[in-house]
Amino acid sequence: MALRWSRWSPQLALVPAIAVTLVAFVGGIIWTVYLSLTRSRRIPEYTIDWSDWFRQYDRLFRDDAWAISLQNLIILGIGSALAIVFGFVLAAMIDRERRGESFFRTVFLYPLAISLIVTGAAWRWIFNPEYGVEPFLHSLGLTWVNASWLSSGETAMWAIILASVWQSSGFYMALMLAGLKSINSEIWSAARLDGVSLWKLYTQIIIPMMKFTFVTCAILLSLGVIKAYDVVVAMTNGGPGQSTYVPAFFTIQAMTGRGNLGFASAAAVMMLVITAIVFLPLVLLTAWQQRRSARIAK
Amino acid sequence: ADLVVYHSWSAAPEVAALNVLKAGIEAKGHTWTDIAIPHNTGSNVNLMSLVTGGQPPNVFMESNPGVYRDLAGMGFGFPLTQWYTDNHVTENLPAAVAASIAVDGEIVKVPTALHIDGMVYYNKDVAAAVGVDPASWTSLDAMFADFQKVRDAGYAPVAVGSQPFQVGYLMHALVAAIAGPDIYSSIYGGDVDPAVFDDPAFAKTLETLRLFSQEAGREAQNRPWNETTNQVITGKALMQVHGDWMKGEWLGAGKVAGKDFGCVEIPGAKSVVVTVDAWGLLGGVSDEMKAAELDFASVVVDPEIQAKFSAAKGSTPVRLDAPAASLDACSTEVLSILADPARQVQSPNNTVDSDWQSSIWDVVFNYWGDPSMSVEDVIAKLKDNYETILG
Amino acid sequence: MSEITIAARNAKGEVTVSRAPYFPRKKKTITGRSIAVLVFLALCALFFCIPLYVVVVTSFKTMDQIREGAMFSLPYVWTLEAWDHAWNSACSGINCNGLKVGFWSSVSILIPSLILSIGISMITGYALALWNVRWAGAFLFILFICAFVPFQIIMFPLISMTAALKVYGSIWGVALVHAVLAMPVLTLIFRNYYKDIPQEIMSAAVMDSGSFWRIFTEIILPMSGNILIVVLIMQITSIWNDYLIGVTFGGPGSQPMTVNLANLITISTGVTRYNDNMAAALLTAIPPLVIYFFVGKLFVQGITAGAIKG
Amino acid sequence: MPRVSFEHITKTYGQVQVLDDLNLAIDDGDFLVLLGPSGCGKTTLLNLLAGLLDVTDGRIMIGDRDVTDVDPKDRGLAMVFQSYALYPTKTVHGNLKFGLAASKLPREEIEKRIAWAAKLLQIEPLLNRKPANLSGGQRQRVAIGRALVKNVGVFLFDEPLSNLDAKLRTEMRLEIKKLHDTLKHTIVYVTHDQIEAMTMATKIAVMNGGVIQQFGTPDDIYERPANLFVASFIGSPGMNLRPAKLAVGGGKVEAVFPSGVRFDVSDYNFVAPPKDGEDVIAGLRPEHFLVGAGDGAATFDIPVQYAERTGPDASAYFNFENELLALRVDPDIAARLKPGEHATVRYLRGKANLFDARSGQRM
Amino acid sequence: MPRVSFEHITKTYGQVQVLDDLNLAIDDGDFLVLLGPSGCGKTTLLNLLAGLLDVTDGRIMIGDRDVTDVDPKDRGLAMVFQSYALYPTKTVHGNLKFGLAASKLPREEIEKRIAWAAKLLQIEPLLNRKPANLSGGQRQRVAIGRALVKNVGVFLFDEPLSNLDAKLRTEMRLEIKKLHDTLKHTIVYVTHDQIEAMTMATKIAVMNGGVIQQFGTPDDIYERPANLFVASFIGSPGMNLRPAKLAVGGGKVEAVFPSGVRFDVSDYNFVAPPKDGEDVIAGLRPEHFLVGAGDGAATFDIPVQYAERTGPDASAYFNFENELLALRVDPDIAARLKPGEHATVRYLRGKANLFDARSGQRM
Ligand SMILES: Nc1ncnc2c1ncn2[C@@H]1O[C@H](COP(=O)(O)OP(=O)(O)OP(=O)(O)O)[C@@H](O)[C@H]1O
Ligand SMILES: Nc1ncnc2c1ncn2[C@@H]1O[C@H](COP(=O)(O)OP(=O)(O)OP(=O)(O)O)[C@@H](O)[C@H]1O
Ligand SMILES: [Mg+2]
Ligand SMILES: [Mg+2]
Repeated sequence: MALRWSRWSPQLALVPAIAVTLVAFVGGIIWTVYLSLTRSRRIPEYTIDWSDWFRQYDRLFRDDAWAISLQNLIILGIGSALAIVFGFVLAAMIDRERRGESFFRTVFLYPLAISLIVTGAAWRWIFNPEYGVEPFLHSLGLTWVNASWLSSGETAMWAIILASVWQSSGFYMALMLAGLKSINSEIWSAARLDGVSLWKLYTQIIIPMMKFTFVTCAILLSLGVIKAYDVVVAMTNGGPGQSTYVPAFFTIQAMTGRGNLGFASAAAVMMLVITAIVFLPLVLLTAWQQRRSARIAK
Repeated sequence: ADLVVYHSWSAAPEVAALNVLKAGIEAKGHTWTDIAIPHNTGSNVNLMSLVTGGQPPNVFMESNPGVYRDLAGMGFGFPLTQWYTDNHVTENLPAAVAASIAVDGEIVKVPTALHIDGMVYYNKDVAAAVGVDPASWTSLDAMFADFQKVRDAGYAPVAVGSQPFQVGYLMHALVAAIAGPDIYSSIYGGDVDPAVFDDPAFAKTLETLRLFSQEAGREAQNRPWNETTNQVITGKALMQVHGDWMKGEWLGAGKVAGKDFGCVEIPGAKSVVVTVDAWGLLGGVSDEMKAAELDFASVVVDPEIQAKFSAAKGSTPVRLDAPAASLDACSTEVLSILADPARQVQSPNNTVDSDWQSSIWDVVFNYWGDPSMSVEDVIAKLKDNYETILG
Repeated sequence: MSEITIAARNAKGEVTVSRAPYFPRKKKTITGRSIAVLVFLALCALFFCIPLYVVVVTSFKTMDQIREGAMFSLPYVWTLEAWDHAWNSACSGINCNGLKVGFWSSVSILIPSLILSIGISMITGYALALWNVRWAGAFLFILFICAFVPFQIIMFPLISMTAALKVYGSIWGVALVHAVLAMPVLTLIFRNYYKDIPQEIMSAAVMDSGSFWRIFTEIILPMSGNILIVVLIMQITSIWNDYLIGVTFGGPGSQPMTVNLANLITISTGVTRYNDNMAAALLTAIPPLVIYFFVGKLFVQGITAGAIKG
Repeated sequence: MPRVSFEHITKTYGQVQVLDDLNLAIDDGDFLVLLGPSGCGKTTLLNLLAGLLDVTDGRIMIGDRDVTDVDPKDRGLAMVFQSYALYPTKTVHGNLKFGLAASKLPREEIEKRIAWAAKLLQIEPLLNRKPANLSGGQRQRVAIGRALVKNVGVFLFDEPLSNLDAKLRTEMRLEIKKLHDTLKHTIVYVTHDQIEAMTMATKIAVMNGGVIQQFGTPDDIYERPANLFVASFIGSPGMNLRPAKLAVGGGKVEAVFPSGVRFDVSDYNFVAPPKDGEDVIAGLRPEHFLVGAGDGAATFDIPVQYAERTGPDASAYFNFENELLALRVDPDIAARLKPGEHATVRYLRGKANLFDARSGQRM
Repeated sequence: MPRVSFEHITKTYGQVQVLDDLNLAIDDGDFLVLLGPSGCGKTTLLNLLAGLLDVTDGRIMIGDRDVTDVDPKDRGLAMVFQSYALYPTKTVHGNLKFGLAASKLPREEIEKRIAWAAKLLQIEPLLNRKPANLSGGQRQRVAIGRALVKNVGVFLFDEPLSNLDAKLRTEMRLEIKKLHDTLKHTIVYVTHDQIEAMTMATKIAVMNGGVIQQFGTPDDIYERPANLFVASFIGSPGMNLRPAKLAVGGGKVEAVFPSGVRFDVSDYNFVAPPKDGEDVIAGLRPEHFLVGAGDGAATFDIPVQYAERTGPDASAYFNFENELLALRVDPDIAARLKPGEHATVRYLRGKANLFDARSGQRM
């Protein structure tokens, strides 16, 4: 209901947020887009060579590491989606079996509290071929196991995915738990009475009912994936070779390693473009769904 | 005055060396505020963001000439040529040092430590046990020829760490050693000439690098250089080829140069790469602060302090007139190598565009980690990068 | 009337006494499916604990034992040396005063950052959700987009902006950047939460008082318990664990503990002193961990209460 | 205590027109009930009066004051909401006090008023509890108390009882009515429950589709519905509405049903003289039927469909012209009515309602 | 269609005992309504029967089968839930079909049953809609349909109408009743609405605090409540309950109220012979009073408090021994009752209820 109590205070209260949005975000983005057209190195230069304004992007598109970054972004996205699946499975089990709920919840959530800079050390060590799980497993006689994932470009991404799934599953579990708890308990009763198998119940009823939660999770997840930086620094620092570059890492690397602000800006702008491509459909989907559910509520 | 000192050192020998300087500064009545940002977390951008953010440090460790140019452009330049002449420092610097502290003909840096980027440090106990003498190697071929013996005795011949920075340094040291100073300068000098990539000597360098890479096992992935060094120190490996700052690690482990470990240049090297760690001073500040910054400079280049500093850090003094008594076997070796100005080339950090340098690192590191990549691929890639970055 | 109910209840009481169970049943014990589920959950929990276990165990070991490999083994001797060293004498740059220095600067960054980031977002969310403001829809949409903007894209402009505001390199600079970066997401979260406050309560409050701030402090703020817990936990962990913003925007003396930790872990002398590193890592992680263990329940409750929605 | 009037009020939400040129005046001390089906605009009208919504067009007066653009808190009225809208984090005392937040009264005066209201509503022992710890009825009283302490002349209630169970609802209904009798405030009360409307109101405004269908006393509304909407909306079971044709002649006016049954409406109070052959709708209340032969406006001999007992009463459904005809009967009689059997029923004289078949207006 | 019986059922949640040694048997084709206040254990009892909860002690039989440990889906019953619990992701057709998921019926049989139920419930045009796009009444029908297709003998309903508005509720009530009349299933129906209970049930079990207070036909329950709880729970306005003392003598039995009014209960059907001086509670239904003098069990001359009209009826409240006495009166009479004035009312013979003041049981 649109109410009439509009006065100055609420408008004034929005000023800081609007200022931040316009200056820091909108202004910042415009600035970065501008920089991406210049030849800025360590410090910004504000002249644009219009005859060759596309040079940073041109270079970016021909850069192998960028191509790898994009490829890894997709791999990471698909891999991290496991966190949602895993989170759902955990939530479903906790929800069904109430015993030990708070214990499991705490255990599954704690990785969220710790920076990967910290646990990255442990993970690196776990994957270390001299000290890690591999020698441990080999000593148990499982000599065929290869658990030194960080040592090779083919498997390093797996390790990164594992670490990020480990870190974020708990959060998705919490969201899923919330979603599950909001399902009318009578639906479970009805299904029991109907003798519906658990598999059918989950796949045909519960999961479709939670599609809103899943979309939320998917948005948060892709956000995390696109912004992924810490996990790469902590696990591999981009290596072996450049096999675990991701766009965020690439961008920072372009700024710090290469000392090339213009190039880094171009990469950052491309990240924004990717974000837009990934999210616009999701945003529209959510908006549409919300409108629809609002209509149904009426 | 309170000097804000920005650096990227935090290893024990490094910190010990900084403390030598700090004592000197404090003796002059100044205080030292420390900002330490570790290597490879983007130190120079962080320096630039401090500058952009309006909180520039007074003294900063930086070699990259581009940074000095940027700073001068922003009004923070601090020309020192006159001061060096007035204080009679210039005449006591080795040629390589003198060359590296000037940017566009003007001295702007304060040299603090001298290193050779590609030195062979070997464990004398292991050498004795295996029965090889690195000092006798006259060529890389001779060196590789001995490796089998080392392996047979159950040691790793050479310790390597698969990190972009270690591989990048090894690469340019090898270019200087195998391809020689001219080709080196055409790649890592101020003016890059892509034509030299086609020189067979460059291809030879890459092939040699491949030989080194074959010594890297899976566990070498991401192994920090100090751990690499440690493999030699603890006698797991015979030797390491790296910047001679690894001497700091040896000293830190209580070992003595010439007795526990030996050092030689890369066998048959045509030239060596000289790294000069240097400080920059911030211009555009109050006169009082300028005086304090110059006090810092005078402490750094003071011969006595240089000697103590080098002993702590494991480097070689940047002055020829540092007290000789303080030099250990390896520093002596370094100074003797540096006696011939024609065999010295400057570290890329002093000369080359960081974008270009890091693109070389990327290519070389990929080559290192990917056995299927051929020498031709590397050359093509480098040429391509040249087009993009400098072309 | 009350007498009457009591009488009825008495009557029922008498019936109860004189009865014996006719069809007693065995107490049901745990079912097979429950066991399977619990076993699975326990295995997952085990997996989740591995890294923490490794870190904890290692931090109590001596270097000698660490060199043997066997990272899952328990320490032969439990020693606090590494903890002591990490806390009191680990070096970050030239200062060898341990992590305790960074700890306090982290705390002093955390508090203003929390206040600023939560304060702005909360009030913005409140105004957007419950008051009639112009262009609210458009602004929300922009915020939504901003929530997706990667930090990297505005990092450099932010440096210049904080410099222009003369807060670069200070605690306030770091706090401001945290507030700016968190604002879009937090605002959306608060707004969604406040949207569910019954319209009638706002109507009543507007008729009773009409003051934006008064309604906020007296009515809305006390009703924000759930969401505040969730947001506080999210923000504490993300601010505490932040490295990039601290290292970029913190000047001398206002760099958080994570920078010390990175100094310690990235470069260390000779052999990597895993025990020191792990102890330092744990020390850094303790505050958020403690918070999770103690109020993690409230966190889930808050989420369940609808604190976070799409 | 002032008179409240709506003058030519129009309200649109975006494209949707919810109220259209509505006029309504409430006298001082009146208990006006706005009654109507869901979505007819009752809440909208109330919110316009409270100032929580802006009118699109028109003017709202309270006493002599044009309050159309006055801030809600300055209109001098108090409101009780459907869900009570108590501030959940404040104690009862705090809730009452916040109601006076904007008044800048001295402390003692505030406390005095709270004490007075608490006493009046018998919530003194609850003053330190939070709303969550109160029963539905207690919450209701606190909500009323919050309005009372404001000491204003006009009270608004938006379906305040619809969340309560039947028993409590009856009790609270009585309490509100007693309160009105004691304090004589002007009250505007929204509900869609006709029992509430009938029992409490001094005036009822029946609304439908944003238009006031009838405005009058409860008896007016029940006995003389102004049109078919009001006729069918009020009463449960509802009025039986059946098409018929007027037959005027022989000093008699009769309504003739399609089946031929003749219904004597000679004593009906026609607004305009009845015309022979006119199409009408006859409205017959279930409770005005009697079972058995005797004097009446009409006599029907029709089959029983079924009867149901609802406690003190029973309803019987007959088949008349292939539709159900609802009657209210005595439970004892209901028990005797067997589905399928015919029974004779008659309708009381003077109780019929007649509506114009085309306009739907009362004749 | 089988008989259902609960034998010595006990149910505890953790420490809380909700049902205690409950016995109840429902005949084939009965429409049993479980009626009671909120929290009395109605849903618990229904869930025990459905197998959604495990009994703590006792036995449940359906027909000759002990189903105490049988899986819900194998008990041969179907349930309609309060919130309908339709599967929101399936169409109406899908919902009906999913209910048969476990039954392994051939496809044609399933479709045949769906078609039959859809036709019966008139939801054929809705088969392809999702529940979200249905109105409350339509959802209700689909929920019933889902139960119908299962073709079982026993139907359970858990407050299926409590989410609907009053009008729809009346309609649905009739539909369910018609369905029962047609199909003659055994139905167990939970509600706390007494009108629902009275109109639909063939048998009512009134529960309170986990104990069955009375089990009987609607008439039994209404006319002859077994104890004070039932007496006060059923009826609106509720039965007037007043303490009195029995006076036996002179061939007459009288209940004497504290104020001295004597109430003749000679014709009362005592279970045990009445004793002189015994303390009793007299239960007087509001509708069994008549205004005016005449023959009756007792005559009161008492002051009017107020009267309210609820549409077809009116209630009048008198002051009798300092408490309100509720009467149901004709609206016309109510209009003549002026607050404060005295009026004479009498109570019909043979309609009083007497309860033992100590045990609360019917005498
Ligand atoms: N913010 C809005 N935007 C558009 N239409 C609205 C809005 N608020 C109400 N309406 C519409 O206005 C009409 C009247 O709404 P109102 O709330 O006044 O009804 P009501 O009589 O109070 O109904 P109820 O008995 O259900 O409370 C309804 O059709 C409703 O859908
Ligand atoms: N899972 C449970 N744990 C503990 N107590 C419970 C549980 N479920 C119900 N109860 C308690 O058992 C009693 C009976 O509950 P039940 O749901 O059967 O009541 P009901 O008669 O259906 O009430 P309503 O009319 O409100 O639906 C209540 O006091 C309730 O608080
Ligand atoms: Mg309304
Ligand atoms: Mg229930």
